[in-house]
Amino acid sequence: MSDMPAAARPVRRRVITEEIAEEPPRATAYVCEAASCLSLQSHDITVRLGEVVADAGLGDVEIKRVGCLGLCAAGPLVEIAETGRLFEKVTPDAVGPVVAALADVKQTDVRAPQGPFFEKQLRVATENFGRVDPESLDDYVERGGFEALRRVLSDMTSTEVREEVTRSGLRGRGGAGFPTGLKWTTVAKAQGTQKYVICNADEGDPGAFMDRSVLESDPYRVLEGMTIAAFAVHATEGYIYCRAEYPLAVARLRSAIRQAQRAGYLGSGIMDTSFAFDVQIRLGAGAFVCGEETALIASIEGRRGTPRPRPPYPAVSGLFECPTLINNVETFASVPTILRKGPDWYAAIGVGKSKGTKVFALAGRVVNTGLVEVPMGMTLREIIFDIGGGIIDGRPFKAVQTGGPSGGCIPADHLDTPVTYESLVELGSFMGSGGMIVMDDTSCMVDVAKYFMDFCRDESCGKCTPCRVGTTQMWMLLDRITTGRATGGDLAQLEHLAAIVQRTSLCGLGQGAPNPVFSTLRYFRDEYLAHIEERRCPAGVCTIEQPAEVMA
Amino acid sequence: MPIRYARPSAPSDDKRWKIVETRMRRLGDRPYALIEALHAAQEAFGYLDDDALHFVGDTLGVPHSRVYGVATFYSFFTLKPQGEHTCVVCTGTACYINGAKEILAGLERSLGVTPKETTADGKVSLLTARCLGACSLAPAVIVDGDVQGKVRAADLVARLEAM
Amino acid sequence: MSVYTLTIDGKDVAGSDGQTIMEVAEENGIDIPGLCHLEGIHDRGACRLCVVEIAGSPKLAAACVTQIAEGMEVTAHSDALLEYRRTITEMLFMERNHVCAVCVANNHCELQDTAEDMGLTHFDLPRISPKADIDASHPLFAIDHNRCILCLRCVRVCDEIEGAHTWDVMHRGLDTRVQTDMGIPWGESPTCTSCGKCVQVCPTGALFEKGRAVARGSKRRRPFLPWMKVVAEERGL
Amino acid sequence: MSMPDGAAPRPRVATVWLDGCSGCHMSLIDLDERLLEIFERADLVYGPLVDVKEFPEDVDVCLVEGAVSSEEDLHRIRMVRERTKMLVAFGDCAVTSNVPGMRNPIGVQPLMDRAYIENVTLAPQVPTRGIPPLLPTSQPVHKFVDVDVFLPGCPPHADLIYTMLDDLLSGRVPDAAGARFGR
Repeated sequence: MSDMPAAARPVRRRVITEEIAEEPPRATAYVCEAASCLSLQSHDITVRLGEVVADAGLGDVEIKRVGCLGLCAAGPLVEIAETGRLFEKVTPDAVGPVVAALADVKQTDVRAPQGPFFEKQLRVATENFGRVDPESLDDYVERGGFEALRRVLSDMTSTEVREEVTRSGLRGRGGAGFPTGLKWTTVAKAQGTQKYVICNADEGDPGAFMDRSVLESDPYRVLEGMTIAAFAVHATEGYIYCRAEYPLAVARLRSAIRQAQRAGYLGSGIMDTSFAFDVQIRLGAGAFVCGEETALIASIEGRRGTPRPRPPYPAVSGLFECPTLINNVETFASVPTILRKGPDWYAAIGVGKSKGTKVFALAGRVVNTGLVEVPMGMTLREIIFDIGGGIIDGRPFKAVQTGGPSGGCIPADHLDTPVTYESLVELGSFMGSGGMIVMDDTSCMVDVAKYFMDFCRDESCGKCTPCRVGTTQMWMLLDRITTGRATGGDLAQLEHLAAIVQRTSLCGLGQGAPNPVFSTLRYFRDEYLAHIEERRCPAGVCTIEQPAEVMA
Repeated sequence: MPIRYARPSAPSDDKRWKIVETRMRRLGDRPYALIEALHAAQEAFGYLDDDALHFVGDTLGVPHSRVYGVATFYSFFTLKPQGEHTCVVCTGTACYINGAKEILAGLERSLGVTPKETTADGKVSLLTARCLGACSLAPAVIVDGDVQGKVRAADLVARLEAM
Repeated sequence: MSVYTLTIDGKDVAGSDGQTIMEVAEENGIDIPGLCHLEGIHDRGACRLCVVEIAGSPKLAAACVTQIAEGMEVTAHSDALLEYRRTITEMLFMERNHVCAVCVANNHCELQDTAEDMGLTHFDLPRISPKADIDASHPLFAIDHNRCILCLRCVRVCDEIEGAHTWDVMHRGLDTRVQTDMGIPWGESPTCTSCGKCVQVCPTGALFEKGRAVARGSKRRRPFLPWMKVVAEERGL
Repeated sequence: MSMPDGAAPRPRVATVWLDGCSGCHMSLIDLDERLLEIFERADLVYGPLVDVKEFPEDVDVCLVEGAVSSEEDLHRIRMVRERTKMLVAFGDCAVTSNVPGMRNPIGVQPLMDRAYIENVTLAPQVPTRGIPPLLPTSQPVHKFVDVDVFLPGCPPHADLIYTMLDDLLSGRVPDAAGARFGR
């Protein structure tokens, strides 16, 4: 894994030719160079388009590398900025139609509606996606970047900043939904001269790629959000803890930090004020548990990433035992927009206690896999069927898994539930960081529960007994069920064990590990019973052994 | 305070140790630089051998047992040299429900190794990843650093066998 | 130093600022089980046997690491807590190959005692029993990983009291093992001072003195290292 | 079970010895004179201590020593369960599989090879004739049949055995106070 994927090597080459950079181009093609499209050689498309456009003598056309255009399923994607026309599955050898469309762009053109996938979304944290060059500070500034920071540093006190964040109703986008304003206030009021801001970019949930996309598509926004937070809580040093599995995100972050430092957006005397704040990157090393805040801190401190009991909370005693603010990528990415457009604007979006928007990664057996941002309170049906385009091959929808290994599977009956922190918990699932895995009738729910349990037992740090031993025992019981060796007693034992692991584990990993079992038992108990009593797998996924002596 | 030892010298005059030394020095040679230092050593040498672990531990004043504890805790670190080629199969949820299990089984059969192992001829190392974040491309694998999306088991096996 | 009053299992008790629930309970004759806890070394809240309920908190707290507060209402014993503790004890038995009958610590074992206290008479949970090694390379001592419950008292006493930091943990999850230096055989460790503290603090028969027959109970409990507490206090731990 | 009155037949007690060392039965004998008291209140109808070939029907209490390790053990424990009202897992081997279970991680074949081939110099061979085949793993009794009372200990102390039998014969549910794994 030490090799950096080719797709992830930093792209240093600017394709825009110098002479046309002076005046605004007549037409612009956005080429998606986020990880998904890049792995389908979209960089070659950028290069090829540049060559073809130059050959065709189109001097007033710009070919621009941008971050994620969202509809990853149809990549590589190219969009004509002026008309909004989207080209899907483009190859470097067939860029002709794109060039023709660029040549046709007229001054009077307006962006046409792009269909429900785009129109039903509301972009806040991802507002610059597919618009800015993720490696260009100028581009970010041009689109309103660092305006919020300027306002904060020149016109506001730290108390006012915290009040605005509190008023916006923003809650932590990493999973549990702790009110962001309250967390900031706790850190600001904590005793201590040295304080830290940490951005949690250890996006470990399988099936979630929101944070990766934000870092790859709009890294400056995260830096701006962190700087604002640092001002609000009186911190001078920041860390971004990013997964090593995301080399492109790391490369773009490094480049963004360097450029921001040079331009005076990071370092001492930020934007000609006396405020100082700097950011360093720390790489994760393949441990899911490091998404837990105390484990993450241990990892930054160079130790084994094992969580410790709280209290004390990191807000009081965190990194190097100093007060520490930890928020996730999406939370920080939402902050600049909130402070630019005002907290009331943000609080008006969403429903109940879940304000604003949420980014989801749609994946699994859904047509439009990709990254979407929607107002809180949109129903699962709208997200999966209107935006997601329904199930592949028109198969029947069976369940959607949210919240990763601590989450649950929600069946078709509840598709009309508005998505909020509270409603998902009520359904036995969890908001989590925003992964949404759609499943059809080819998935066996017991097998899915076993998959997540396998994940948890593998990622358990081994510190506390219930998680270390209990997750393995639950996996063994699930394995018995899926191989047709189980009895009704095993099912009762599974439920008993799940309850105890949930209640007694030290950290969120163990406490959340039984959730996939609970939720599949709640909605798909008949599938469990079919495996146990009839020794068959309704979805045809599990290999059931012939009825034989039950040995153990 | 940990006892400060005399700064140890690099295990050999291999230039790559300079990279590791620089990365540690930039963080003040403090114990908290341990994971960064291990990253640097693994980037430089491809894996972490005893020399690297000793050198990093001694430079940062971290007990050897702790260095080893950290190096074995994180799945990204490897203490064995990798094969000529690497194939990383994503086992994230989206890949799982789209057939990652079959791909892995196919590779295990044809290469005769289980994940985290290298074939006897040292050609291919088979690895798994928790989630590459390439869920739209599920099932995804990384072959020698290149992400491949919507992989079919047979094609992949054929490609690896040709290597 | 301020004094707090609180209740544990309905009993009015008092303790000073910074004390843990475990300490205050102990001073007041209330027994809370715990296998990773050992007076004189840092607590880590890992075995989860000491979990207690605190009124107003939805989550359980580990008594060994939770500091008391004014007016706290602690439930240290209830049917539910007993059930949790019994199951956790059972998990520890099922994790590795604990065979009391042939263990050097038979009748001198805190895990065995805990099982008796919990009224644990048999095991229902699946047995995991991974293949675990025995390292007998040290001239005086040996470690049988089959009997290790990962309380990490050995790691902490070696670091905090002896200052050798010979012991640490390796791998994670179910594969977690205590290890010496770079995972090398104990007998080859250049840092081990052979002080034997790790053997003394081990709650089970995992760490033991060599050269005694099983039935002779070489894990005889000695008076419990009273100086450890003194050292810890001097060092402000 | 009810306390027998004068006219009613006395409770029928049996003991069974599966894969164990007989230590639990030794501990039973350690009841000494209390044995006389117990068997004034009950009849010992089957077990290594009495000369009866067939496990009888209608047994009220059966103490099972030893783990279930062979097909023969499995056959017997099922038969015992069918004919017994109160089944007691008697001692650590019956309760946890204990020492017999230590072979489980090794596997049957390597175990046999080690015992009968590798360390034997004269005509090494695995005995098969008249010997019931081993199960893949040695398991505690309750993995195969329901157990009513667990009495751990290696062996359980005579006092505990007495208390348990006294409870059972008096119609009380025995509690596990004082019982512990190992000695």
